[in-house]
Amino acid sequence: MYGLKQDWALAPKKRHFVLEDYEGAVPRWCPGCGDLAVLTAVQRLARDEQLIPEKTAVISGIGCSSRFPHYMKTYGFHGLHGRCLPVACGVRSRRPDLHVFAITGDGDCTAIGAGHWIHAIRYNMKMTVLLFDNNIYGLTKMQTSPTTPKDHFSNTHPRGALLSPLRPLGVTVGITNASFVAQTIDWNPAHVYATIKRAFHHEGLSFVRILQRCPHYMSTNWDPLQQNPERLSLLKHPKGIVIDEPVARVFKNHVDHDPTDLGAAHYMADTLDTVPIGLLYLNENAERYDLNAAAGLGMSAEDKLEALNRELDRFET
Amino acid sequence: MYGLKQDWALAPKKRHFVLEDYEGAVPRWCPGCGDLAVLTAVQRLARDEQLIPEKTAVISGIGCSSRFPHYMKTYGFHGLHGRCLPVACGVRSRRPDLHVFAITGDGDCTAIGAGHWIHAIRYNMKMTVLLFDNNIYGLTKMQTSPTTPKDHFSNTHPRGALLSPLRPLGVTVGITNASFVAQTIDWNPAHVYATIKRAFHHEGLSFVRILQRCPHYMSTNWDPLQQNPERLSLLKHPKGIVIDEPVARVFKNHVDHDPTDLGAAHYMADTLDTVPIGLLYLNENAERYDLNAAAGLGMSAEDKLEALNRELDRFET
Amino acid sequence: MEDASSARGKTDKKVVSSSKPQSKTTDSGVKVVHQHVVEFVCDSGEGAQTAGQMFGSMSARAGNGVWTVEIIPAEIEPPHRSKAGASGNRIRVGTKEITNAGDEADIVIAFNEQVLYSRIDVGALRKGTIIFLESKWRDDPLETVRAEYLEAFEDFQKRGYDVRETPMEVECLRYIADPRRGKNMWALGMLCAIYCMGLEKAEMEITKKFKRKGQKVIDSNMKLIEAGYAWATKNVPDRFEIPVRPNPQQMVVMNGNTAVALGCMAAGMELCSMYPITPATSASHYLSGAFYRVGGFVHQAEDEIASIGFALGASFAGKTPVTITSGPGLSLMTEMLGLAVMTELPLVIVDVQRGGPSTGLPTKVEQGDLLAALYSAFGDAPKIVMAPATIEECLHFMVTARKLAETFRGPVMVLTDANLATGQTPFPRPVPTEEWLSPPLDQSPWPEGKPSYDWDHETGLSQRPIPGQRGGNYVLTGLAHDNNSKVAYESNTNLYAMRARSRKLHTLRKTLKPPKVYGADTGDLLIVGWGSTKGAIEEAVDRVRADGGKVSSTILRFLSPLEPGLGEIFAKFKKVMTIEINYSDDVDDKGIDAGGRRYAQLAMVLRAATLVDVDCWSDVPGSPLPPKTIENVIRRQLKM
Amino acid sequence: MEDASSARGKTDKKVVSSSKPQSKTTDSGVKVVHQHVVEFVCDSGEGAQTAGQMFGSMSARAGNGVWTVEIIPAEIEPPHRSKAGASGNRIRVGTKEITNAGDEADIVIAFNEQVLYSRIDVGALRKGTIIFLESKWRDDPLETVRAEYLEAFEDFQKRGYDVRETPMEVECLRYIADPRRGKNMWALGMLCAIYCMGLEKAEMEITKKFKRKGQKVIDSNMKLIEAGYAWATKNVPDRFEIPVRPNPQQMVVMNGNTAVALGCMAAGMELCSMYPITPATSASHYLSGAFYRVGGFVHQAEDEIASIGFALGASFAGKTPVTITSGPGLSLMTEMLGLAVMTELPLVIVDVQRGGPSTGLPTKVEQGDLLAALYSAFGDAPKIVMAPATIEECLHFMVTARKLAETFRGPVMVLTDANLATGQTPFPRPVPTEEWLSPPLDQSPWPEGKPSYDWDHETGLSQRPIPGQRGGNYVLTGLAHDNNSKVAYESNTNLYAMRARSRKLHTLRKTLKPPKVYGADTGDLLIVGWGSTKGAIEEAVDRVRADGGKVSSTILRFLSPLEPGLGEIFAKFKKVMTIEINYSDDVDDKGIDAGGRRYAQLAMVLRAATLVDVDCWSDVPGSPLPPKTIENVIRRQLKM
Ligand SMILES: Cc1ncc(C[n+]2csc(CCOP(=O)(O)OP(=O)(O)O)c2C)c(N)n1
Ligand SMILES: Cc1ncc(C[n+]2csc(CCOP(=O)(O)OP(=O)(O)O)c2C)c(N)n1
Ligand code: SF4
Ligand code: SF4
Ligand SMILES: [Mg+2]
Ligand SMILES: [Mg+2]
Repeated sequence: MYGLKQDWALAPKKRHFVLEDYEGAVPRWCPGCGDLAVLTAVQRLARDEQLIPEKTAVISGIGCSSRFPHYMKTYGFHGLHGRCLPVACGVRSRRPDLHVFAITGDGDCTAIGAGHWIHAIRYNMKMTVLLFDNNIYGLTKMQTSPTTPKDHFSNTHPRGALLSPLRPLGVTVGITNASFVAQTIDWNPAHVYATIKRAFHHEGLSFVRILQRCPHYMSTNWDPLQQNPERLSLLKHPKGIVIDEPVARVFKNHVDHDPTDLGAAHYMADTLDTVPIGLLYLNENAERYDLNAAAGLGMSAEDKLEALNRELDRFET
Repeated sequence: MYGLKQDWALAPKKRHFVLEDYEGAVPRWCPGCGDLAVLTAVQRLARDEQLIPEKTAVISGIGCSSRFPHYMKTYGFHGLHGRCLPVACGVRSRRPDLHVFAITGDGDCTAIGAGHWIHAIRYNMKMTVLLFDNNIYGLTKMQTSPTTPKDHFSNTHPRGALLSPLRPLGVTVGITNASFVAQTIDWNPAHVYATIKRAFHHEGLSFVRILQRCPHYMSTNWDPLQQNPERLSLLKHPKGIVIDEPVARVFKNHVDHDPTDLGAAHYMADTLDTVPIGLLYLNENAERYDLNAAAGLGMSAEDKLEALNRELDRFET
Repeated sequence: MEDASSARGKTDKKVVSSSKPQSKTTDSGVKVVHQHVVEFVCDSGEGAQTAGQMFGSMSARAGNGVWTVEIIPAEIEPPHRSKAGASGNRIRVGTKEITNAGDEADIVIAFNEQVLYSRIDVGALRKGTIIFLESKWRDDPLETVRAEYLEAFEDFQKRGYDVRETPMEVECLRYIADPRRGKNMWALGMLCAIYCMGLEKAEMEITKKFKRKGQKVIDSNMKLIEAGYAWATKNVPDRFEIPVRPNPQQMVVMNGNTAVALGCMAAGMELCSMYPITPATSASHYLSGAFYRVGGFVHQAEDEIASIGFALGASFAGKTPVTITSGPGLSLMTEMLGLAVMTELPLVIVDVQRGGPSTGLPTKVEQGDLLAALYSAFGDAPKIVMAPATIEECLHFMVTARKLAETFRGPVMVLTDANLATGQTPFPRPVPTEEWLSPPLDQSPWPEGKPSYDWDHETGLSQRPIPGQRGGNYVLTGLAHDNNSKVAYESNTNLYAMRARSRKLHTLRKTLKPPKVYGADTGDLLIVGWGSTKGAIEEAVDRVRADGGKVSSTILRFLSPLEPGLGEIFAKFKKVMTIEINYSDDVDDKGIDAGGRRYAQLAMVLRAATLVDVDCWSDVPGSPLPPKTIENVIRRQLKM
Repeated sequence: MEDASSARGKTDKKVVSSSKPQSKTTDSGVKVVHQHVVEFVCDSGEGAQTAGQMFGSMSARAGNGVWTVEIIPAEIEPPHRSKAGASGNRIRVGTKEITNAGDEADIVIAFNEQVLYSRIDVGALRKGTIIFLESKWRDDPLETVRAEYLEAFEDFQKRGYDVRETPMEVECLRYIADPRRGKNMWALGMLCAIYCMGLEKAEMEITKKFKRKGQKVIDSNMKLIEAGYAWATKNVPDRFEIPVRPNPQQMVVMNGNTAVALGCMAAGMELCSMYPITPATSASHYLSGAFYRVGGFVHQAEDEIASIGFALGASFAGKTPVTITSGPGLSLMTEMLGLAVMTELPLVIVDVQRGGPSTGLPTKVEQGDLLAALYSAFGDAPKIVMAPATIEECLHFMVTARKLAETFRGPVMVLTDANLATGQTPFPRPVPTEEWLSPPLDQSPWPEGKPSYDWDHETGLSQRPIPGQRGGNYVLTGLAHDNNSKVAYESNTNLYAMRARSRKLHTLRKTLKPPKVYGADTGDLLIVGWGSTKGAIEEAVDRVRADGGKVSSTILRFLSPLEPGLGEIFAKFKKVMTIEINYSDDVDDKGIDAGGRRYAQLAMVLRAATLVDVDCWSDVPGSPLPPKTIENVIRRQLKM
């Protein structure tokens, strides 16, 4: 069955998980914070996919969004600012049996974590990466992030941000060996869910940028998109994110876009004058570093000792 | 006159510089190392442009290529591995009167320096960045770099590199606010010179990737390109790198390419089946962070003290 | 976690109250006190911070000593009526200069009972603390709220607080429609009455504060203040007076981060290259705006490595920059810090210490970065490390730091902490002069033949060439180098350069005076401290000395090099101990063998430097040490 | 730089030669010696390293003690016939176990005279050293070369070396066309004759070495060896014999980096997450290949932060990893190291120390990272720090380190250095057992209700849940947390967790024994060392003791926690001093006031811990300290 994991097949499925099985501490985000919608989507996905909680690891950096693991009832790793992705890759490397989710913010991923971002995309290890892009540093109280709109005031740029925002999708698509790049909006729970689900099933690293509301520090940031849905373009393709008609109807522009077309993906990410929603880029043939990184797993102690002794032989006087 | 700098205009040009005025310590690269050709080109450029040596700052990271500043007779900064670009940006920030060259290697720039690479490209501060890409870690004696060809043996991958190489041009073109992205080959001195000259005159950050020979650790790496010039494509355009006909004739394929066309630039960087040589991307309207970073330069001490006192007024009890 | 409280004997159960009576009552029923602590607590957004700051500001302007500190919830929008949501201000007012946030509060104004619990948890209240408690919850439409309120009310009484139910909203509703946006002013009016402050002071303050918003706003706020004043006049029997001491000096009032920022500008530094981090960032916030006016630029880099890298680039180019960070950022700067030492690049690094290790307690105070500041960079990396002990010093030390960085050609670290960063107090207005500012860029030709590191054999000092100086061309390198900055692997060259860099610390040390001893020069106990604990330590010393205890204290401002004469000073006391806000193994802990005790950070440095058996008492409560805690430590030591 | 050599009184001008005669001559004219140092130097690519290693290997197989170390040029392809280009091998052979590279060379084989100067510069030669010098340069077609050669030749004689011009190429040309690819073997043959080694040994070695290349290669090499042997038999009068001691043990021979790598595998670690850096990388090079056979993976990350981050991810997931780096990499790992301490993630970090500060002397030895290892992470970050003192320990300590990391739930740092990393010596073949390997991943259900940090109050220890363990779910966080890993800002919780982490060091300390004293238990002087200086220190102690000097030594393996009993050990000596390869202010330097001296790193730690006036002698020559240097330090101390 679709979604059936090997370990379930081995241990006949006895446990059944409900939503509460994935609910950790009570979320302490601000009222109306977009993070909450995504948390709900991930919990629903876990329930629908019947993920074994102890086989699920949610890794994050530091930021409002990076508190996410605390609100899940799985294993979690709330690490250091900017370092979500190397840690997630490390978890994945020697534990291919775990489901890995990586939670990062626009500052966490595209500022201090930018180097890791490039390389994690390139490694393409199987995991679901959710970039919560609220265009601001939330946790540290409103400093400019690389994605903050130009001229927008913040505490570090009281006369407005100096540069046009970095476009995370454009950068990601440009990284060699990118395999799955999508965008969704926190205020459309159905689309969020469909996107994360598609991302979860991708065999490689799926990168999902979520346009996330931060009512506290960026209260009107996404208003133009919310109030004028025609500023969004829903990307449609059988290989893309497939959603129900009623959900799709909310979007005024529908664009046919083949996500396997790199040039078109670049166009969608950088040039399109509306905001693309859906799967921008997909390369199912991208190389997977995790398949290498698991090398030698499961070797028996006897074999190891034998091999070790053969190594020592090389150094005999 | 083209190339005339404001400070020359102020102090009537009395000094005339010859090549030796730019020659520092005797280069200690391996015989046949491509770095040497580039050094010569930069020294020639400095002579031809009559750069004032003390007004020129050459900044680097750590690696074989990063020894470059020692071989120039200008001011130099041979800093830390991966940190060439932030330092160069810092030099530029408060000294718009200096000519800044940044010298970096494939490891220095695209591995440990990857985060700074993204952001320096985005800041687009006026400077000439030369990426010496020999597809290997030279100084530390042959470890895989992000640009090492797949399956190529190195000391860290004795059974071959695990992933296809990162394409630095593709990534750079994908970075928001990139303004000048070019590629040249160290074994064509005329093209190297023309490229660096064009880069030097670009009003913003010019990023030049140099395919660099490392006879010591990658002896046959560029042989296919050297032996089959038809594997290269010379990009031609009036806004591009203009070279003399005899130089151009060396290249078998000539491709008309408008560097201001972002989509075409992506195509050249990532999809073209030959190796593009020349200017891939140009955006002369990109925002320049250095124009902001120089804020308040040259304020007099009196004005400063007056302003300071006005600040203190705000805190009076 | 039942064990937590008994982890060691540091909980101050046997608190001995200060011995001298601190107040007397006048004929008019006004109690004259020398200091009082007032707290305002509420849900965030209810304006207690504004009102508290205004109260502090009015007191300061009147000539009182004042220390205010914000009470900030850990979350950005915490739920209402919750412990986690406590937001507000603590204001300590006194006749003399006030140097710290004090002990338990004398008066608390609370807009709901739940937020009060967070203050109770941190020990901010004592038996007898007067609480003005918003009473509207008693009649809340929600049953649960009413129940919570009643339960808490009874609990407060049981705990011995002097609870005064106060109908704040009800009273305010007479004047305004939304009392949540006004009752802070009403409460401020009440305080004016209680502390015998004329309403003119409030009016001045209001006018200053709301000038830009127009007369209408001023008037409506005044109306509420007057109402609160009138209500208290009628309903509150207590009257306190905190006498003022005339102070002819013009004062400014600000927190330590603002003082650091102003100090940067007063030092003529024009570049602050930083990455946001709590609790350091507010310094850069202020600079970001102020530099538009004073000339300069804040570079918010992509990370801390880039921020210090960018700074070092600017420094190389001749402009001494500052970077302002906190523990995690400092960790990331380690490699670049080593480069700055090795290449002798001037740079000022401000580390606003917060609770560690790791992400720790990001908004709370600790003095846990001393050893990291001294030793984090591998190899021998001698650098200057200073610690301002007051908010005023936060400003002035920046001027010194820039100068030292340039004179001694290298990085200077300035350690402050969350306590200094967020505390506010008045101090004499500094008078910046041209000498404070960095000199203009030297672009004169470099003397022919002069090496780029022309180390003076005696002092280790040298002048540095700056790009643009003709003939000064050199290539700066983190590799071992000779005095011409040429890479050199010879053992003698390496040793000579190392010696020159080390020698600079000795040169500076020779210019330093021994630290002053507070109290007598000899005695039974010398408390050694550094940084923000100064005020509380000296207040504690005063109290114990007033009782005849032979205790003195000394505060170190230089941690590297150490100020001279410590051995001599220590020798005059029977016992020397540091008091610090960081971790040390408890001396009484049975599980630790004597030679293995892990000491507090300054203690460890002093033990190695002086071989004196310097003891320590330290704790990591995530809050400043109140004078009373220190007092008790001293009394225990003196067996008083 | 004229001042450099007089920077302090550390240059060993008044070298006192060791007192005991080290050799006797047999009837057959063979001089029997207990140890000899041989050097091979040439341009890189001329094969001296191969020949040198083979000589070492033959000696080891014969039963001699051997220490070999490579001579490596700083550049990758340095010019021929240049100081900078010196490449080769130093081989010290002895009757007993050889623990260090020794003093000046007894015999040097040099393929040109210029490379010899680089050895002279570092003090590798003494009056009387026998030099076999390729003579072909005398007749070089280039005038300049001939002149250089003649000048050097005369200079060498003036310096008192025993120069023997040797026609190596001329002789080789009889057998091969390109003598640059063969004269190393000819020279090896010469050594066989001089050291009375039968040619069978050489044949065995050649066969082993060139097995894969086929018999033809073996034969042509043997021909050259035989030729060299024959030539020396005729033309070289000197014969030496270094008696062997029968050693029934099976030995392995390798350098410290390989030992570390083998140790990782023997410990059952399956992930090495690293970023290349000199001089650490070769350990990972070996692992990269060996893991294909032994099961495991080397992750070459994009930088050091990612490498330790990746490692901690794997650790969280239950697989204790190793990362191997050097100073600059360690700096970048500082923040993550703090996280590992705070969250109690097992991890082994090997720091192969090189010359600092900053990029410093990247290929050279220093012991300059001790304080950084101990204190770089801000806040209180107690961790285990160990230092193997021999190449054998490099292997075994890795097994211990992995075990300690898991038992004590946190990072364990292992400090080696460039001296251990590149030195090669034989040691008894280890016998790995299943117990050495990490246990299989525990995936059994987590006991219900058991906290994720179930700190034992006495020991601080706790068991950790591993993803996959049902019911063990927790969220690891670098924020202050309670025993359920829940974020907690309460002061008691913070203190309790800090105490638990600190307590682990005490728990380990209780299991440690006091370090052994080498020499008598009491005396005039105790030398304390750590790491790679052990061999040279003990050899120096032996020499001085042989002359009646009352000196002993002790080597610390644990730097955190310190081994117990140091105070007691120190008390039995009149004076205690450390000898270290790092910077300290010279004790005799007039420019330094007493209280201000900056001590060597271990000395500073010991002073703080014991309050004993531990002196130090340290230097930063970029090379191992020869026993003679240490001997002289000791003699000066003892006024001998
Ligand atoms: C090394 C380090 N530098 C800085 C910080 C302070 N810091 C914490 S979160 C954050 C930025 C958060 O912004 P973002 O990643 O966009 O997440 P958000 O809060 O907006 O969800 C910063 C700068 C830190 N914790 N560690
Ligand atoms: C923090 C740090 N990590 C690692 C190193 C070691 N290191 C020096 S150069 C280098 C890589 C050099 O490769 P590249 O940048 O491609 O330059 P190249 O030598 O090939 O010109 C490395 C890993 C270092 N110096 N500092
Ligand atoms: S500050 Fe913004 S991002 Fe953070 S919790 Fe509040 S609304 Fe969400
Ligand atoms: S190793 Fe390669 S890159 Fe380095 S100097 Fe030699 S040839 Fe050039
Ligand atoms: Mg954000
Ligand atoms: Mg390279």
